[in-house]
Order: sequence, then structure tokens, then C-alpha cells
Amino acid sequence: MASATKPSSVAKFTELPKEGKFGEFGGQFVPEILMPALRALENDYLSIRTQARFQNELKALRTDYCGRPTPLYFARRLTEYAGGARIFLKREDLLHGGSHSINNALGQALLARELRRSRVLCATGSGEHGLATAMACVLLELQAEIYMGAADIERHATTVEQMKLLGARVHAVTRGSQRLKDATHEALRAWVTHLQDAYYLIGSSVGPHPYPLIVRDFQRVIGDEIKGQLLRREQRLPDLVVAAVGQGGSAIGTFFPFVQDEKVRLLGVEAAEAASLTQGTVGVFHGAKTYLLQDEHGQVQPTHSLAAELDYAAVGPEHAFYKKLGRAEYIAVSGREALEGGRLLAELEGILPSLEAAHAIYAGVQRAKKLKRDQIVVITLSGRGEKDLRLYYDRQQLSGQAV
Amino acid sequence: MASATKPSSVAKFTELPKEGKFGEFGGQFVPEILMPALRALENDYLSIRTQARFQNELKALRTDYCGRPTPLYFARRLTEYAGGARIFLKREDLLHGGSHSINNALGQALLARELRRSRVLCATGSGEHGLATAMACVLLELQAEIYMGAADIERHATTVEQMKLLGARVHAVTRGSQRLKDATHEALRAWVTHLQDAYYLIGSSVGPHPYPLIVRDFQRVIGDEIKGQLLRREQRLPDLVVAAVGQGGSAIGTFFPFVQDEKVRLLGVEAAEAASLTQGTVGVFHGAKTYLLQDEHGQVQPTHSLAAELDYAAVGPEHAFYKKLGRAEYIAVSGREALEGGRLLAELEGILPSLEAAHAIYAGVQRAKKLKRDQIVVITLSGRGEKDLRLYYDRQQLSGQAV
Amino acid sequence: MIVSNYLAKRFEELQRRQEAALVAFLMAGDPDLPRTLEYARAVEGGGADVLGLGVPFSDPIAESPTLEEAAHRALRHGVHLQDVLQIVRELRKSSTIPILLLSYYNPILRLGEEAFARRCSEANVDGVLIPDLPIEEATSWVNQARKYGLARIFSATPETGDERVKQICEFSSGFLYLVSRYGATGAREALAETALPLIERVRPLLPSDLKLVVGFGISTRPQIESVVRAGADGVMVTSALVARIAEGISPEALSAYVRELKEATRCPSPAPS
Amino acid sequence: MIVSNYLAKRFEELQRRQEAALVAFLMAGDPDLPRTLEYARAVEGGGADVLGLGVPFSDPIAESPTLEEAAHRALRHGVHLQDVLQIVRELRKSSTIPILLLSYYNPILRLGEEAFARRCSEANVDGVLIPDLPIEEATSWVNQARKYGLARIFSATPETGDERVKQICEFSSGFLYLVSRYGATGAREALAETALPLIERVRPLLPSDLKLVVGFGISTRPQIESVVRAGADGVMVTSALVARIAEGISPEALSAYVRELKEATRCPSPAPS
Ligand SMILES: Cc1ncc(COP(=O)(O)O)c(C=O)c1O
Ligand SMILES: Cc1ncc(COP(=O)(O)O)c(C=O)c1O
Repeated sequence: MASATKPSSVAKFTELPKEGKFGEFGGQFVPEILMPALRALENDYLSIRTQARFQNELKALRTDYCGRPTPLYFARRLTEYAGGARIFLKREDLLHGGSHSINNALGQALLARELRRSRVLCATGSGEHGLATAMACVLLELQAEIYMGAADIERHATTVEQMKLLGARVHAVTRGSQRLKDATHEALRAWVTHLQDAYYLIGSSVGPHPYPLIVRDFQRVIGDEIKGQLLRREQRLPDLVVAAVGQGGSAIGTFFPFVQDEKVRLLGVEAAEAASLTQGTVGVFHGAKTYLLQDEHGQVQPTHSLAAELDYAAVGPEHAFYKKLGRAEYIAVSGREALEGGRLLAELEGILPSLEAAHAIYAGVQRAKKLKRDQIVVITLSGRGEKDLRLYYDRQQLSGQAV
Repeated sequence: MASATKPSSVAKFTELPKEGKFGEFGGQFVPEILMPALRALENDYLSIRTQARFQNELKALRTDYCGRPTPLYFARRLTEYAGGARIFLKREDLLHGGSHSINNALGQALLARELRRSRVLCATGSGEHGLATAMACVLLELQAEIYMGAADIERHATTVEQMKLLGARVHAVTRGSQRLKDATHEALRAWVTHLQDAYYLIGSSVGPHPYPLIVRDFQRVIGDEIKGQLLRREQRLPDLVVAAVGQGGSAIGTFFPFVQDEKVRLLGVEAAEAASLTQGTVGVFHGAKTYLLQDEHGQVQPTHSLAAELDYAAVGPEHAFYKKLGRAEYIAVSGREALEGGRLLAELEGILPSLEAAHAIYAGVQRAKKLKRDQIVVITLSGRGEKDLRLYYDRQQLSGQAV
Repeated sequence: MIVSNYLAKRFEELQRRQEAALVAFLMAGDPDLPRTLEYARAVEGGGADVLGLGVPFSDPIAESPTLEEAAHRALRHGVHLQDVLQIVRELRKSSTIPILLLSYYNPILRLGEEAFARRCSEANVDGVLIPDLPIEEATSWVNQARKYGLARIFSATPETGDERVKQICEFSSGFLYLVSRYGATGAREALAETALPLIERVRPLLPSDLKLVVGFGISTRPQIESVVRAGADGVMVTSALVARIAEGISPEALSAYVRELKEATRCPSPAPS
Repeated sequence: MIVSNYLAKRFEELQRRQEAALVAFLMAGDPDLPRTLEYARAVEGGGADVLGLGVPFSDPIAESPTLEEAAHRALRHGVHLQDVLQIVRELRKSSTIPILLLSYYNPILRLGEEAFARRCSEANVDGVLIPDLPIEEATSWVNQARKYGLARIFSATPETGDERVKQICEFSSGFLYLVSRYGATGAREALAETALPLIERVRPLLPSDLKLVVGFGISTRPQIESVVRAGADGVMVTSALVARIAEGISPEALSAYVRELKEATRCPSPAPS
């Protein structure tokens, strides 16, 4: 079980990172060429984020375009199965595009438009973030430039087709491992050469300040809604909030609104095959100090999660901070366990989760078993699972009958 | 342009069909063996439909599980493109499962549970209705038995995998053309032999009375929500409401709440390759009198729409009634035009519609062009388009640059 | 009310002989029209009392797979209503066997009920069974059938309550077709458990001028014997014949099979109406 | 403030000779360690004034593809920081050329800033350039570098405003590395338009003890000549060398190429600081 939050730790949280840092984590470890752009982004964003006009437009598009608020669904059968705490699912899988990605992509695209940028650059691994970015760009009349490793393009061909149908330019990156990190480097190169007219749209709460702040601001709607919905429905806060952690965007959006609520425990679930918080050490990667999977030389290690969006060697710096403080607990769940969790949800609730979210489902159910019937667990169901159908299905075929 | 509704015609609408008929259409053209079951279903349903407990449970699941209400989205760029009436989209594509199908499947599955049936039978063509049925059955702890033509199973393999993951039994029908009609016949055979414990769940507003009524009751939430949302937002009713018509479920759900509003014009859009209302003649098919594509001998004609769910030789009897009365106008849109409409929506709004819904988009945009800027067109966006990606993409590749 | 002569006469004759009627159904046009004619003559030669001809329809619902597939084969040869009537006319040249048509409603609706009734009558069809036309939808058809002297064959099933059986009888003429088992048609070895109690239940509800013919799943002598002993005035054999034709049985062998079944109708009925 | 001896001396010497410095960078371990040693000696032999060695890192951001690929090749041979220091020690046996290391921050952080600084100092490294360590994150590093007598090379770019240039200069020692063009590093034929005005703008902002070295995209004599004429104290050549090594150039040919570039640094600078 998670150790309860140390009371003192809560005091350390501030809404805005101090000097770009969450405790010792975060910061701006980037080449000098990017510093003025980041500084300007920070200044612009800090003034825009509180503008009513901006917030109203964002809210309207979230509601009418994305489908917010998403339901907080009481999973009756899953609860009966676990036999412990009541389990609620935050249905981010119902959003436009099929995952929480659009929360962030739309927010940042709106920001890009406010900043009068005409092009939006992004790097994507499985294509999920790229697709969300393409959608938001269409909506706001921006040109999306999607950088994607050639190997990833092959693996996720249908997502790429969708992005192209949406008018995005997809740049195949044939360097290196031809995967997300190579795409990231290529996208950064493109940004550096177009700082004036391009906006670089990071897909999760990673990267240099102010990106982790920006992404958390756009994802916190998840936790804010959970809180409001649960208070309205049950007149109380949850006992435990669970979210999958890849780079950590949906999880930080889920956790942040509860950080000051000392009694609400927070559980972040990593893929065991890419568990930077539970198996990594402190390092600097892609612009921020955080937990990182690295060897003794400080070289970044390859990861091997079946869940494309969890397959990342580091994690957002705010999670590193929460871990260090003991404010959130982080555990790792294997791909096999996640598949089991996903199948369980399909068979009990008729919902096939993304394999990423299935990590949280698995862990959340395990924890719910050990909690009392009058307790409440909320799990963020961050995406839908059609994209992972093949993995689920092949595995089911292998193991004969399902769970 | 649609001829305005004749004032007198509105008087003819009653909420419940009289003696199982909408005007001359509908009825119960089924073998005697089914008559007692239909009679019992009618009686049971008429008493259940007004029960607060039933309605409350349905409402709760619609909200928390399916994601209702769905947004009514003002399509700014599509409106600008058309340059005429303002276009709103009813976002049924955001529902659990990706289309309006769950509205009906969930309602009927709840009904099946009320009737203490343990098994739910259904026939499905593209698998969309089967998947929605499988989801609803998981939720309500019913055994889903899905009948599907072997040819359709091959064509829609991933949907079949999803249904299986959800624990549905999928029965491959190897007879005849191995498609929807063969699956329907096989499912009916199964029903006839299990009248006591099985519920036959029809996927759209077709079949013998009381099915068209039941399906309309469960789909009218679409139109009811449109009405409420538009009144709240614009303090007025739409000038034109547009929906795609396959068997006609989503369209009847869209239209029905506006039937008595004489000034609201209704436009149903068929696939030109399966246009029973615009090219058919009156006949009897699958239990109801309606418009039907048939030859001079009364044999039912094969249809050839690219849009799997529009590929049906007949249409729900209530549409036949609306057509005959002139209350709704029905037009046909070709597959090529629909692909164009779908691509347009993708490129202007970042939303890829199901190819079925794309028929409505195309027609709605054409009409909006001819209307005034202070008028309002609402189009039901009945499903999302991932399933049709290949068709869109291949076509785009063929025609080089998109629209 | 006019009842077609051949059918009524045949039942009278059978009653005199203390036999039940063997109603033998074929799918017209399966495998093709000339062979339907041959098989029809073979069936008659084997001693069938009534000949039924199915009119092929593209979308028969709740039909046995055997009949559905036979209909599709016939349709592939372009066999439609007028061809079936042509067969009837052909047969009529040399036979007075009562002939029934079984047709789904849509081909009839397409032609028009009256036109259909008239043509049947002109071709000397004796009666018509429309499987997807329950009594609720049958008022106008019954009027046409009356006008043109066609027997109106409706069905009752184990699902049909007593009141409804009586209502159906009011719409019927010639005989009531009792579907003896749950489920769609198709030959089964054993007679459904529901058959005999069903006959016992329904028998007393029939008016005296309406015969009771039992069908669905009948293919053997013992089945026929027990049905007849339970009080049926006749049995209808359909899928058993159509299936044999699908397997390419010779007309002679079909004739022999029918003869064997006909034998079974000669067992004494306990309570002749 | 201690500045490494070799580097400061070399700049003094060059100033006396009215030459600009040629800073030649290689990726250590590409294609392998022995050949890095050979190429380094060839570069020195060709007249380079300062030798730079890149420490391979798995994830260099905003780096030229040329350098990224070179780093990956080196990593495939398992070349890490300690191996690079080994090369430095090897070179030091016979040479007093000023040696700079270029390393991303994470390998340094992993080892510990102090341990890294100490080891560099022990190996007689003259200075360190950490491309992803802007001044905001550099306070503790600067303290270590000071303590161990390492030159602290920071960058300025066309994006860097005057105020910030001044701040950067306060953190720097040895020279300010001026990135002459937008975009990531990589050899380009033409010198970016931004280079010359940039030099003109930045030059007056530098304290007198800080040299100005211009780089990114330099590969030809004319480029060097115009940069030197605009007031640079040196030029840095990186991708041009790494690319040639990737193509398998011989050490002799590389030496000749460096000699040619070095020629260009001897054109008279208009305003020696
Ligand atoms: C569909 C989907 N995408 C991505 C992620 C990972 O998001 P992040 O990298 O922001 O943690 C998740 C996490 O649960 C997910 O379910
Ligand atoms: C996804 C989807 N499925 C099915 C249909 C057809 O539904 P129905 O047959 O009920 O008219 C539509 C109609 O627009 C649709 O968009």
C-alpha cells in the first residue's frame, strides 16, 4: 500500500514551478538557441493562461468539439469482481480522437494561434499525439508538421493515413532507430530553424520548462472533473486515484487537482518495460532533470513496452518531484498484466481500454481488492483500445480462454 | 429544395403507431410462430417504456457509460466553406463504440434484462450493431449471440475480434451470400427456437412492429438533445435537419422530435447505391411494409454501397410514411460524393466521419450553400470514420490532392 | 364461401377411405422447371394427395435452410411466379391433384393481390399459403381469395393460444396448417414433443369444415402414424422432399419414398372429425 | 579566475601572429578510438589551433545529423567519457594543443560534476562545452570548472539578445562560442546571412579577456575569411570534419583539408581586440 502522504510535503506544492523547477526537477536543459524561445513562451503563456477569452474559447471547444466533460462511470461489475473499494472510471476514452491527447493538443494549438504561429511541429511515436495535433491544427487553421520515425510509421500506418487525411504533413525520419526519439530530434531541428513562425507542440508533460506546466494546465481538466463529479455524486473525495504514466501527461492531469488533498492517495502506474520512476535514476533528458533509464555512463537506455505511448525512457519532472516527496506512489505493471487488466475491463464492462490505460486498470483493480467497500478508487481510462486490438486478441488466442 | 411540409400532414403523426402501422407502412409481416412473441413484446414494452425506474436506469447508463449528451458542435470552418446557413454537427461519433448504435443496443439490452431473457440474438452486417450489442450485453450480464455472414466476418475482422474479446459468441453464417441478410435469417431461426429465453435485438428501425417503435424510442434522444441544445444556444429551432438513412435508425431518432415542428425541414440521405426511398417501390421485407428495392417479380435486389451500414435494400417504415406524407424529403448521394463529404469534414474540422454519416455531411453542406446566413442546418454525425479509413485513403491517393 | 373443388373433394374422399392426406411440397424451379414437373408427377404417382409448390423468394424469413437454398437455386434459373403458374397449367393438363402455392407475400404484393388471386384461379390453383402473412395483415387477401375461390391456408403453432387459433380458423379455409415444432421448418427424425399435445389442444377448436394438416419436420412413417393417430387430417412433407431433390434423387426413388409415406397415412385415425 | 594555460597561451600567440584560431572538432570514438587518435594528430598536424573532442551521447538534441550519427557510431563501439579522457591523455604525451571536450550534460551529471571536472583537469583538458547546459542551469558547473581550471565555453546565437550575451559572458571563460546561423549544426557551403551582423553586434559586448569563436556550418576558406574579417578571434569547424571522417577520408587528406582552412585564418582581422 502507498505510504500516506507526509503532511509536511503538501506545503511544498505551488501551482507554478519555481524558476522552472518542481523541487529539483525540471528546468531547461536545452541548447542556448532555444532559450529565448522558451523564455518568450513562458512569458506569453503566463499571461495568456489567465485570460478569460482564451479560457472561454478553450472551454467551448473542449465541450463542443472534444466531448467534455467526460463521464465518471461507476464500474459496477469491475467493483463486484474486485470485491473491495468501489471503482470509478474517468472516461477519457470517449474524447474526440480516442484519448486524453486532444486535451493537450487543442490547448497548445490554441496557444500557438494566440502566438500567431502558422505552423505547428510535433514528434510522435505511435501517432496518437500526432493525430490529436493534426485534429487541433485543422480546427484552428494551422499547418501541422508531424515528425515520426520511419519504423513507427510502418507500425502505425493507419494512424498516419488519418493524419494525412487531416492535411498534416508527415515527415518520415529515417535516421537512427527510426523511432520517437529520432523524430523528436528531427522536430527540434526543424523548430530551431523556424523559431519565428513555428510552434513546437510537446505531447506530454516532459521537455523543458514551461512545457510541463503547459501540459499539466491543459490536462488538469481530468482531475478537476473527477473531483467535481465525485463530490456531486458521493459528496466526498476518492481514497485513491490511479493513472498510467508514460511521459506522465494524463497522470499529472489526474493527480494535480488532488495534490493538496492530503488524504487522497495517488498511484502512478508505469510499464515495467519502461519504468523510469521505479527503476530509473536522476538524469537530464530532453530538456529536463527527472528520473531516467540510463546506464552507468549516462547513456539513455532503450525501452520495450508493448504500450507504444508508455515506451519512453524518462518521465515528466513533476512526477519525479511527487515521487521524491512521497506525495504519489509509483509502481510498475508488466505488459502481460496490462493485457489481463484490459481484457478484464472488456469482459466485465464492455470497454476495451488502450493498452496504456490497461496498466492503470490492472493496478487499480489490485488495489481496490485490498480496500474497504466504503472506499473509492478512481482510475483514469485515458484511451480506447482499438489501436491495441491485435495485441489483446493475439494474446487471448494464445492463452485460450480469457481471464 | 424540400417542399415545405403540408400543414395538414403534421396532424397525422401520433407518437405510437396505430395497429402497428405508420400510415400504411410497417405492420407485422412475419410467420405465425413469431406473432405471439411480438404481441408479448409490444405489451411488455408499452408498459416498460413509461416506467420511471427503467427510464432512469437508461438515462444513467447513457450518461455515465455511453457519454451522453453528445455535443452539438458549431462547425465554423465548414460553415465558412459552404458560405450559407450555419452548420451544426450532432456528435454521435463521440459515443462509446463510435456511433449511435449504442443508443439502441443499450436500450434494447436493458429491455431484454427487464424481460428476464438471458441471451440476446442479433444479426450484423459490418459488425457495428453487433459490437454495440456485445458491449451492452457485457454491461447487463447477458450472453450476446451475434450472427454474421462469413463474407462480412472476413471483411470486418477487427470488429469481430472486438466482439469476441467482449465475450460475445459470433456465429459465422456460411449460407447464401454470407452477408447481412443471411445472418438475419439465421438469427431469426435461432430466435424461433428460443423464444422463451432469447431476446432478438434489431439494430435499426426496421422489422415488424414493435421494433421500429422501440428503436425510434431509443434513438430519439438524438433529436431531443439537438432540440434542447439548439434552443438553449440559439433560442430557436433549426431550419433543416439532415441525417443519413440506411435502415433509418439514426435518422428517425434525429427527425422524430421535430416532426410536429412544421417549419423544420427534414432531409434523409440515402446511398445512391442502396436508395430504397428514392428508387424503391412499396413492398414487404423483413416483416414490414415499406419502400424496397425489388425487381418486377418482387424479388429483393442486391445493393452496392461502399458504406456497409447503408447497404440495405429497404428502410424503416416510419421513413416510408414521412416520405409519402411529404413530411421529410429523401435524396440519394453517391459513394464518391460521400467520400468527398467525409474528406471535407476531415480537412476543415479535423473530424473523420463514418462513410455512412459522410453522405449526410455531403448533402447537408450542399443544402447549407443555398440557405441564408441566418439559417441553421443540423447534421447528425452518426459515427466516426476510422473503420472506413481505407476507403477514404485509397480514394485520396487515387485523386491525388484532396478536395 | 367457395372452397376449391379439387381440395375439398379430395378431403371428402380421404375421409371416406379413412385415410389422412399426404401434402407434398416441392420448390418450383429447383433444380429447374422441367425437373420440377417430373418430380411433381412422381410425387403424384407415389400417392400424394395434395401437391404444394413453393414460389421462390429471395428473402424467406424463418424458413428452413433447405427451403431457402432451394429457393435461391430456383431464382438463379430465373424462376418466378409466372413460371410456377405455368407448371400448374402444365400439370393440370393431365391431373386433378389439388395444388397449393406457397409464396412469401412480397411477390404477391408486387403483382397485386387481386391479379395474383385471379391468375391462380385461372391456372386452377386450389389454395395459397403465405407464410409471412399473419391474419392481422390478411384481410384484403382473404377477400381476394374468397372472390377467386382459393383455399386460404394459415398456420398455427405451439405458440398460438386457443383464442388466436379460433381467430385464425375464421380466416382459413381448406385446412389449418399446424406447425408441429418450435423452430423453422426442416426434416427431423424424431417428431417434436410438442406435436401430439398440440394436436390434441387444437383439434377441438376447429370448425367442422376445416381440416387439420400437421407439418414441419416430418419425414418418416412413424412420425406420420403418430400424428394421424393423434387426430390430424393430413400431414405436410416439405423439407424431406426438397432435401432429397437437392441430393439429386431420381423421380422414381422420390415416388417410392412418397409411396412409403402415403402408406403411413392409412393407419386408423382415432377420432375422425 | 584560472584559465587553462594551453588555451590562453594559444590565443595570445595567435594574437601576436595576427591569426584567428582554428578550432577543429572530432567525435571521439568515430569510427573507433585508435583512428580518433590518428585523426586528432592529423588535425593538429594540419595546423589546427585547438582540438575539440565530442563525448558520444545517445540523445543529443538540436544536434546536426552528422554529429548525431557519429555519436551513435561511437556508442556502438562502447566509447564513453573515460575512453575520451584516455585519448586526451594519449595525445598529451606528445602534444600541447589546447583540448576541449564537448559533452551533453547527462553523462557529466551521471558521473558527478565535480568528478568530471577533476578527471578533465587530471587529463589536462583545457575546457568544456556542454551544449544543453544554458547559464540558468550552469551555476554549480561553473564553480567546479573554476575550481579545476577548465575553460567554460558557452554559446550565443542570433536569438540571444544583448543583455543575455553579457550574462553569458559572465559565465564564460576562454571564448564565447557564437553560433552563426539558425538551425542545428551542419556544414553549409554558404555562410548564413546572419553571421556577419551577428559578429558585429556581439563583438562589442565581450569583455576583453574573452575571445570570440564563430561556428556552425563552417567548411570553406571564404566562410572563414569573412568571419575573421568581421572580427572573430577564431572559427570552429565540426560537421565538415566529422562528415569527411564518416566518408572514410585518410588522415593525410584530413590534414591537408585542415591546412587549407587554417590558411584562411591568416587573413588580417580589421579590428583586433
Ligand atoms: C491512450 C494513451 N496514450 C498515452 C498515454 C500516456 O500518456 P503520457 O505519456 O502523457 O503519460 C496513455 C496513458 O495512460 C494512454 O492511455
Ligand atoms: C456509423 C453509422 N452506422 C450506421 C448508420 C446507419 O444507421 P441506420 O441503418 O440505422 O440508418 C449510420 C448512418 O448514418 C452511421 O453513420
